[in-house]
This record gives sequence, structure tokens and C-alpha cells, in this order.
Amino acid sequence: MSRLPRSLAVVLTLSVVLLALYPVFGQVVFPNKHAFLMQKLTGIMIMAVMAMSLDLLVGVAGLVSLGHAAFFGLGGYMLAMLSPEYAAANLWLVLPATLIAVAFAAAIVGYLSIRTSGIYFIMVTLAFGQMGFYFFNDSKFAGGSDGAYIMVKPAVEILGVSVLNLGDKRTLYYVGFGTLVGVYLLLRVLLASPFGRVVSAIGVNENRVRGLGFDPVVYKLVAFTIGGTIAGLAGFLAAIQYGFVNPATLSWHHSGEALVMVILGGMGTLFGPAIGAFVFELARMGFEAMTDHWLLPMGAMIIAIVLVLPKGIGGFLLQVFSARSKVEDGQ
Amino acid sequence: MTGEPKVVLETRGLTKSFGGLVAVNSANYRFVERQAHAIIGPNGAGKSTFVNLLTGHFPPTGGEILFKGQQITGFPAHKVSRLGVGRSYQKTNVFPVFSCFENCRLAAQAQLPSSMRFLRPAGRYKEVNEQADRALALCGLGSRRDRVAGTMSYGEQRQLEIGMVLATNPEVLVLDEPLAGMGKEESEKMVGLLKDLARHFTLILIEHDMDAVFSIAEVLTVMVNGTVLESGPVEIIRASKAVQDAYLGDGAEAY
Amino acid sequence: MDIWFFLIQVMNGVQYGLLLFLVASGLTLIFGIMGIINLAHGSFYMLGAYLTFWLLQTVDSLFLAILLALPISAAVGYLIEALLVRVLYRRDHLDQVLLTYGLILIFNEAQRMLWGGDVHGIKVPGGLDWSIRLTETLSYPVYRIALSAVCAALAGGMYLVIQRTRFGMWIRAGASNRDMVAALGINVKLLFGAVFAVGAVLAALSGAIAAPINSIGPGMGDSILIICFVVVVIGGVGSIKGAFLGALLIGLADTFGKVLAPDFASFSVYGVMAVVLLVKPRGLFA
Amino acid sequence: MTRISRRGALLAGAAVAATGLMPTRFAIGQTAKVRVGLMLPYSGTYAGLGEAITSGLKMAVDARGGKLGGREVEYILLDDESNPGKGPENASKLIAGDHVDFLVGTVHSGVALGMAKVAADTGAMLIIPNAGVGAATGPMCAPNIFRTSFSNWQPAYPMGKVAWDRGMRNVVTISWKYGAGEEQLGGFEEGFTQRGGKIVKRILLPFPNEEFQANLTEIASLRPDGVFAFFAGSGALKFVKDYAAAGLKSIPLMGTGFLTDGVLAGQGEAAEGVLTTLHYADALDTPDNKKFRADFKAFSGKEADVYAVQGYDGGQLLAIGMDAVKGDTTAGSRAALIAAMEVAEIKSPRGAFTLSKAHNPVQDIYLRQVKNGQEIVLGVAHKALADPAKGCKSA
Repeated sequence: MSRLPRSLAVVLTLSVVLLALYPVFGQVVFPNKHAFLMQKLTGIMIMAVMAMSLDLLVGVAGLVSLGHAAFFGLGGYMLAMLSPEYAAANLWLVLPATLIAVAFAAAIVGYLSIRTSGIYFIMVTLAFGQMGFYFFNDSKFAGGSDGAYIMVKPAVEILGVSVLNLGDKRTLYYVGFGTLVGVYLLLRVLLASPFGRVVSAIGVNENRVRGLGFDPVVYKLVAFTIGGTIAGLAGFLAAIQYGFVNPATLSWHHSGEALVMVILGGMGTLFGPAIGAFVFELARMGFEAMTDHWLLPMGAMIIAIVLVLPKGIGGFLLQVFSARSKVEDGQ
Repeated sequence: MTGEPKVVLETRGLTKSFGGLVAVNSANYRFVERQAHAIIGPNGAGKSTFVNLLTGHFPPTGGEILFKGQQITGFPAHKVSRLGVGRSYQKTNVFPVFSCFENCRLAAQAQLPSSMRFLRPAGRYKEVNEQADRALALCGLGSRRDRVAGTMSYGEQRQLEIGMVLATNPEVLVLDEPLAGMGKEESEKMVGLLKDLARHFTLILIEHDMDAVFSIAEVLTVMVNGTVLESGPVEIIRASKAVQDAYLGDGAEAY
Repeated sequence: MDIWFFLIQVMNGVQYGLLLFLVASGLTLIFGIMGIINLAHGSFYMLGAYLTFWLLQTVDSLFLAILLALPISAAVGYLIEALLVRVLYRRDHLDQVLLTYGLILIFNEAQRMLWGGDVHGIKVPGGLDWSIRLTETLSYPVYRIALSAVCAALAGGMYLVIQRTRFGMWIRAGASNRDMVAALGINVKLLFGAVFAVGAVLAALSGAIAAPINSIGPGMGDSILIICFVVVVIGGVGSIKGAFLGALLIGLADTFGKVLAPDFASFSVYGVMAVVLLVKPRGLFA
Repeated sequence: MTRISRRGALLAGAAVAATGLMPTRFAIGQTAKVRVGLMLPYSGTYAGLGEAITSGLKMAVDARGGKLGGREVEYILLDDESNPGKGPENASKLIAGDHVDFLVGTVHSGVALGMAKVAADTGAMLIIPNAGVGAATGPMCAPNIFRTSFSNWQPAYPMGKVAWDRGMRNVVTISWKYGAGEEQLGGFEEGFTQRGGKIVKRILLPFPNEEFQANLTEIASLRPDGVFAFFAGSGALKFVKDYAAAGLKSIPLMGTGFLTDGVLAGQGEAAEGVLTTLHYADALDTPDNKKFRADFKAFSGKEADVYAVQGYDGGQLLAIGMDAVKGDTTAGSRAALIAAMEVAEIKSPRGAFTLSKAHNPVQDIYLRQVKNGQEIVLGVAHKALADPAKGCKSA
């Protein structure tokens, strides 16, 4: 991934700072809606993490998955299953355990699906995703179709002293924010690494990469596993936020929404899918507030964006800002 | 180096059939170190299939391939490439969104023991960078280092294609129609480059342009319908009546 | 389960499979020829059912209602192709996915605005509203048999059209090479518009003729969509023959899954798909 | 795009700021409206149910001059899409974002559980006007959670006795494989087997699969004395039709009222003779019910159904509570509010009922049958039935 145009980097940084400061000024700007908006933004940031993790597969490695939500959901279910019923789980134990379990699941699903490609890959991932959905939907031990509850949020303690109260909305907001920024930076580092370069190249022309001496299957599998694990992290946080997991979080509808966020935001740009998550969720919120028939403007908006902005919002921003920086450079 | 000519790459009875159609039929080749070996033949003669077999892109139906005496039959493409058999493609096959340097750097990166490295930026591997720059210089694109590949002229992209192969640090270069679709000027430049390369590498060249072939290659093999019609030093084959009848005449007309 | 009931279950599976084939055939046609992943295919299925229900309130004959619903569906399909889909041919598959996803939302909302959120049923037309006695306790509804016959006849017709006619030849050519179709001097725009309309009609027809044994309600298009994709992919994208076999396979898997392994019934369909694709990564007839 | 939505957010913010000038807390004066959040399905399969509940509740409030405890009422409607994945999020939105005094909802059990979870966490007042999930007045029961409808067990249990009394000994039960289905089948099976009846087979289909043919064939081969089914909405419509078309009418079909309510017209002749139990019947021949039905028709333009009744009773329960505290919704009078609601006797169109310790109605369950396309009330199947509220600590 090439570096972002400087002016775009500035704009994005400013947006992130604004997001970071929201809990401070939100009370003043939206006195009535503040608590709700903070909660909503927390949820959106978690979805943005999910969208970015999917972008690693779809936009970078060219692996269009329609089963990504399975890992998101699994992350949440792991927390629900590992939490004692009426006591707090220890985050330092449940988080790594969750991530390992999700990574394991992603590696198996990836190993089986990566032998197919194109539309077949989409469908195989869909099949595995739906299997995951039905596994939790039909099984008794995790609440079946009614879902399961995490009655007490995990404790974050260092040497027996609580350092973070995940029950506090503002704390959770910053946990979500930190995860968003952290995952973005992590993925940037990853994409700049030798591994990331190979994966990016696979997304462009897999056969050529093979000809150069790399085995694409292995790289795709590792990328799939990393993406799935990050989605699991997002699902883990989402489960903490509402103390609730439901099979619907694994279903293809949820995968589809994440995919829409990625395409809408601009595949392969990483920041784009995060923006896509914000646009998608905020637009839905806005349209819902405006009209009962909110699906109509929502559908129209998606169609308009796909017709007008072929590379998504992120691609559009890149285009605008790189044109501008050329002007600035006197070119 | 003197003495016995050393065979780098060899095929024995190499055969590939698709369904009922035999594309390559029991091909026996010996590619000698630092020799430029051209394979010519009419369209559909099985040249490209042969290249794909040689570089592991297709598994053969029968026969074997030996690299420095070692069995590599059925090795996948990435393994063959890492052993030192680099190839270029008939259709331009560079990464258009990457810069020239990045194209070569990625190719050079294949020489790292493993690319499963996740944290240190790829651009900070000094030896990889040096190798990429060497390859760029060799293929004549040193001045184009930071150009985005997709924005360059067709001829330059073909050059870059060769540069990428060079960056993988190969011993054998398998070039599939490097001159295809090039204008006269571009062609001349490329022929010059190939002549240069012929001094350093074992060259296996698939090409239609006879003038280029005669000026570069030392050994010539003519393939027709999947089988070897004739093989030997360029001058001899060039004079061979059978070859002239079977291929060169038609080929010249068709060209 | 004795042999008699086993055979009846096979019949159930085949009947369900034939219906699935009819819906999926339009999807695989559009998919194979135009390279378009049409998520809105299920919406046309819904459209056919609702149009039939709506027209039945005025025309009083199921046959007539279906006959009237088809040209309307074709027109809607053609318009969507001409106004929206056409813009995206040179684009990435995923842009088409996004576009047709947006269309689903619009279709669903339009359905709600036009016909409300209630669930409706259509009476089985007189003459077909009786059952054939199979065992002491079980009868088989004649309408289901008629439905299977129609689906089978359409499948046969489709086979003939594709194998024997010029249109079919274009279709086969288009599936393998889009540029070649253009080279043959065929108006590709018109061909694609027609194919999209035909796909829409096939989906609408399925929704319409299945309406008497189905319930007509919101979201009916979404649930059929996924199962159709499963069918298409199992058969091999673009292959009508594959869709036919895939549909029968899924119909039988669903039927026997429910009876023999009820705890894994939901798995059965997806399990079959996963296994097929792991063995033949491009479907049965790619 | 981002710019537009940002502007939209600013506009919304300005609007919010404007309303923010008005006092929302009772403490400032009785001018503020009571905020009632209706979180119900307004789209999708259950949209009609959501609308009926809304109309019923509004009608109850309008009957009191549009006021609760002397305060005007403001409704905040939110479409829950029957999406359990977003249940807690939507409930939080109403509580934290819209500061509702009462949360009312919903139809889908999974969503209702999410709401109950949020209500338990935040202490918000919740009234469930439909979802029958047992846990809401079972393990998750709480002082601030009320239900004016039924528990899934409740309408199904009395059918067990009915089946036994009618001479059935071997019965097949069938439903979708999800919470409500299994709870309803459980209710019937408990009532039937405790008298000695035998469940030949319990068939559970993947939700919301509507292709029943394979299972109907299976039922035919099992030849039971009767079949008890729980389906709702389009599934109910289709199941009853397919059951008849498969020639199974010689085997009596039973279910809870959801098998026929609202879809009877679509089922047509196929529904003839189907036996159902429910806490309400459209044809209930009481003055209260007749008046309610006439009023509801005038109020909403639609025929009343069980959902309208449940919404209406939700409104009545609200009114009783708010009258007791004279409209004071502050924390100080919360205990009084809850106490008044707990002992309320609600004059429902279904017949008067009270609430159990777990806050679920203690109500009569009627036996109904479809005759000549009409639902006929055959009598009371079980008088003043209370849900056992398994797992509820306060019951």
C-alpha cells in the first residue's frame, strides 16, 4: 500500500482526533442524545474494525468472503461461553482464549475454502458461515436462537487492581476507539511488511506471484486467518458492549452488511471501509429518523454511490486528494 | 569456464495432453549453461505449453524434468522459480499499480528464506532493495524507478517484465515471446537487452521474430504439432530444407 | 420408513427440486451469460407472487393473473438492466453485488408500501384443488404434481432452446466469450437486456406458480435467494444442466435431511454444497 | 456523502437542542410529556402485529384523554426489524438516547430477551405486549419487567388436557426449532404426558423453513391420533394448507391460537375443524369484548385481534401505574409505581386478569375451533392459569 497523500492524512487524522474528543464535547453539542450517540459511535467503531478486517481479505488479498460474520459472532460467543454466570471473567484469560479459538476456526475454514476461487469462494465461505450460524442457532448449550447473555462484564485487572471498568460507557468508547486506531495501524504495518506486499500482489495477480516464487495458498491462508481473528476481536467487543450474543451476528446478512461497508468505503484502501461503516450506520440512523420507509433512501443511496463512485468513498477521496497534492507540488 | 558443456535443464519424454489433444509429445530437450536456446514453431505447436510445463505452471502428463540433474517433475511453479528458473509471460504481467521498483523489489523478495515477516517494513530489507535496483538497471529501467508500472509504455512494461524475472536471481531465464506486440524501435532495444542477458544467463527463448532469434540464439529448436522437428546450432537449422519448408517459409508469410 | 414412504419422500424432494430449478435457472442464465451476480433475483420471485396475488383480485383466474404478471415482470427486469445494470458491465463483480443489494432494499420497501406487511395466501385454482390418495393416511395434492410437470416442461423447453436455436447459440457463445458475441454482429445490449428480462420472468413465474402452495409475505425473496445461489454454484455457474442437477440434489438433501437427521437439517443443504465444492471446486458442470 | 450526513447530524443536533430546552423531568413541573418508547416490528413479517399493538396501546391511552397520570404522552416509535442481533442496541437507543419513561415491546422473543437484558441492566420500566419467551418472567424476571400477553407455555399447556379428554393417546408435535417453538411444544407435552399421553415424535424444522411436505409424509406414516403444531404468520398459513392438502384431515390438528389467528382467511377451508387454545378469541361473546372490537375498528379502521388486545392491556397497565403515582416517573416513586402495577386488576377484552408474582398474566385460556370459516369459542380450557415461572427468584 502506497502512502496516503499528505492532505488526506491530515484530514483523516483530524477526524480521528474529533472522534477521540467526542466524549468531551458530545455533552455540549448533543445534550439529549449524548449518551446514546456515544454508545452508537462505540458500536460503529467496532463495525469499522470488522470492515477493515474484511478489507484485508476482499480489498487486499482478493478473497471475497461472505462468511466473515461467522468469526465476528464466534468471538462474541467465546466470551459468552467463557464467562462465569454471575461473576466477571478475567479479560487477560478470555481475550487470548477467544482470539486463539477464532484464529483456529478461521484457519480451518480458510484451509478448506482457499482451494476454490471467485464466485465459488464466495459461496463456500457463505456455506461455512451459515453452518456456524446454524451451529449456534440450533444448539442448546449457548442459548439457541434466543442467544446468550454475559451478565457481568469481564474484569480488567493488573495485580488485582481494576484498571478498566468495561461497564462504563465512556471507557468502552475509548476501548472501541483504541481498537479502531490500533487495528488500523497494525494493518498498515502488516501491509507494508514483506508478507503484506505479497498478499497485496496476490490480490492483483495471483498467478504472477506464484511465478515469482511465492506459494499464494499459504499467504492467502495466513491473511484469511488474521482477518478472521480481527473480526473475532470486533465480535468480542460487541458482545461486551451489550452483554448479549445472538446467532444473527453470524448470519450471512451480517456478513453482507460488512461487505457492503467495504465496497461502499472503497476496497483495498483500509481507511475507506472504516468510513464505509460510519456512512452505512449513520445513514441508516438518519433515514430511520426521517421516514418509516427508510429502506428506500438507503437502497437509493447505495445505488447512487456505486454508480457515481466506482472506487468507493475511499477511492474517491484518494483521487481528490492526490489531485490536490499534485497541484500543491506545482505539477 | 571451459570443458564439458554443463546441462542445466533437461526434459525427458515430456508429454502433456489436454483431453484427447496432445499439446507436447515426448519432448527431449537439453539446455546448456549460458547458452541462448530459441524454440520456434507455428502457432499451436505447443511452445507455450512447453514453457508452462518447464516452469511448473502445468503438471506434465508424462516424462520428467531435471534441473541440474535433480528431479523437479511436478514441482509447483513457485518452487521451480525459487530453484532458479525464472520466466516472463507472453502477455504483459507486471503489477500495474506498483512502481517499477516495487515490482522488482517484490520479485527480489522471493529470495528471502521466507516472506512470512509481518512487522518490519518490506522496504527496509537492504539486500532485497539492492537486488531490485540491480535488476532495474540491468533491464534498462534504472531511470524509471518510481514510475507506476501501469502508466509506462508497452515496451517499457515488457522490459520491466524481464527486470522482474532478473530480480528473482535466476540461473535460467525462460522468456515467452518477449518481443510480442512491440514496435520496431522497442524491438531493437529489447533485442539488445536480450543479447546482453545471453552472456550471463542460460536463456530459453520462445519467439516469432526470426531476425531477433537469429541474432540472439546459439541453438535453435523447431517445434511442430507438439513434437521436435529439428534441433541444433542456429546456422545449421537455418539452412535445413525441411525446416524451411515446414515452418520458416509459412512463418515469414504469416508474419 | 418403509419403501412406499421412501418413494413418496423422493417424490417430495424431486418436486421441491424442480421448483428450485425454475427459480435458479434464471439466476444461472444471467450469471453465466452476462457475468452479473444478481442479488435482486429473489426480489423478482417475490414480485411474481405479489403481482399474481394482486391481479387475482380483479381477474379471477390464476392462469390469467400469471399471464398478466409475466410481461410486467419482464418490463421491470428490462428497465433495471437498461437503466442501472448496463452501467456496470465493465466494472468489478462486487460493484454489481452492491448495486443489486441496494435493489433488494428498494424492492422490499416498495413491496411494503404497495401491499403492506400482511401474509397472504392464494387459493389453489378449481380443478386442481384435490388430492390423489396414496396411502390410507396420505394424499398428494394434484397442484403439486401439476407444478412439477410445468417445471419439468419448462426445463425441457429451455434445454431445446439452448441446444437447438440461434438464440441458444448466442447464449452459449456469450457464456464462453463475450467479445465473440459482439464479433458475430449481435446487438449485445439488446441480447443482455433480453436475457435479464428472461431471468426476471423465470423468477417471477416461479413465484407466481408456487404462490398457491406458498404463503406470500415480506422477505419471501430473501430466503429463496440464498438457496438459489447454492443450487447454481453446486451445478456450476452458467450451466442450466448443472442447475437442474443441483436443484434436484438440494431438493432431496433438504427433504431427507429433515426426516433422517432433523438435528442437522439446516446443515444438510450447506453441507452438500461444501462437499461438492471441496471435491469439484468449480461445481458439477463448470 | 460524509458531508451530507454530517450536516444531517448537525440539523438533528439543533433539533434536539431545541427540544432540550423543554423540561423532560417530572421534577421540574407537570408540563413535561410522559415518554413512551414503542420498540416493535414495523417492517418485515411481523409488521402487522407491531401496528396492531401500537393502535391498541394508543387507544387505551386515548380513552383516558390521551394522558397517563395527568401528563400528556409522547410516543417514540422504533422499528426493531425483529432482528435479535440489534435488540439490545435498539433498546439502549430508546433508553439512553430518547430518555423514555417506559419501554414497550416487542413481538419477537429473541428481541424481547435483549430488551429484558437492557431493562435489567438499566432499571428501565419494560412492558412486553406479546413475546412469550419464558425467561422474561422466568429466570430473567425483575421488578421492572411486566408482560400483558402470555408465556409460551401458557396457552399450550391446557391443550394437553383437551387432547387427552378427546381420546387421543399418541400425538405428534411439530414446530420450528427455536425458543418459542420448543417452549410451546413443551407446554402441550407437559399437559398431555402428565395424564398418560404419549408423544410419538417431536418434529422440529429449521426456522423459518416453510417446506413441510417431507414432514407431512412422515406424520402420515406415523399415524398418530392427533398433531399439535406451533407456527405463526406465513408459516402457520402454509402449514395448515399443506396439512389439509396432504390428506391428513382425518388426524385432528391442534395448536395454540397463533396457528389460525390473522391467517384464517388465507387458509380458507383448510383450517376447518382446527382446534386451538389461546388467552383470547375474536368471537368471545362478552360485552367488554364486543365494545372493544367496535371501538378498535372505529379507532384504527382494522379488525381487532389478540395483538391489539395485548397492546390495549399494556396501555391499561401503564395507566393504572401512572394514576397511582399521579404521573411521577422519578426514581422516588418507582416503588409505588411498581407496587400499583403488580396488584392491578386489568379489565381486558379477554376477561379480567391479574398479574403473577413474576408479572405475567394469570388468565383464562379458551378452547376455540374453526367452523364454517369462523373461529368459534367452545369454552374455557383452563381457568385462571398462571405460568409456573420456573427460575424466577421473586416468584
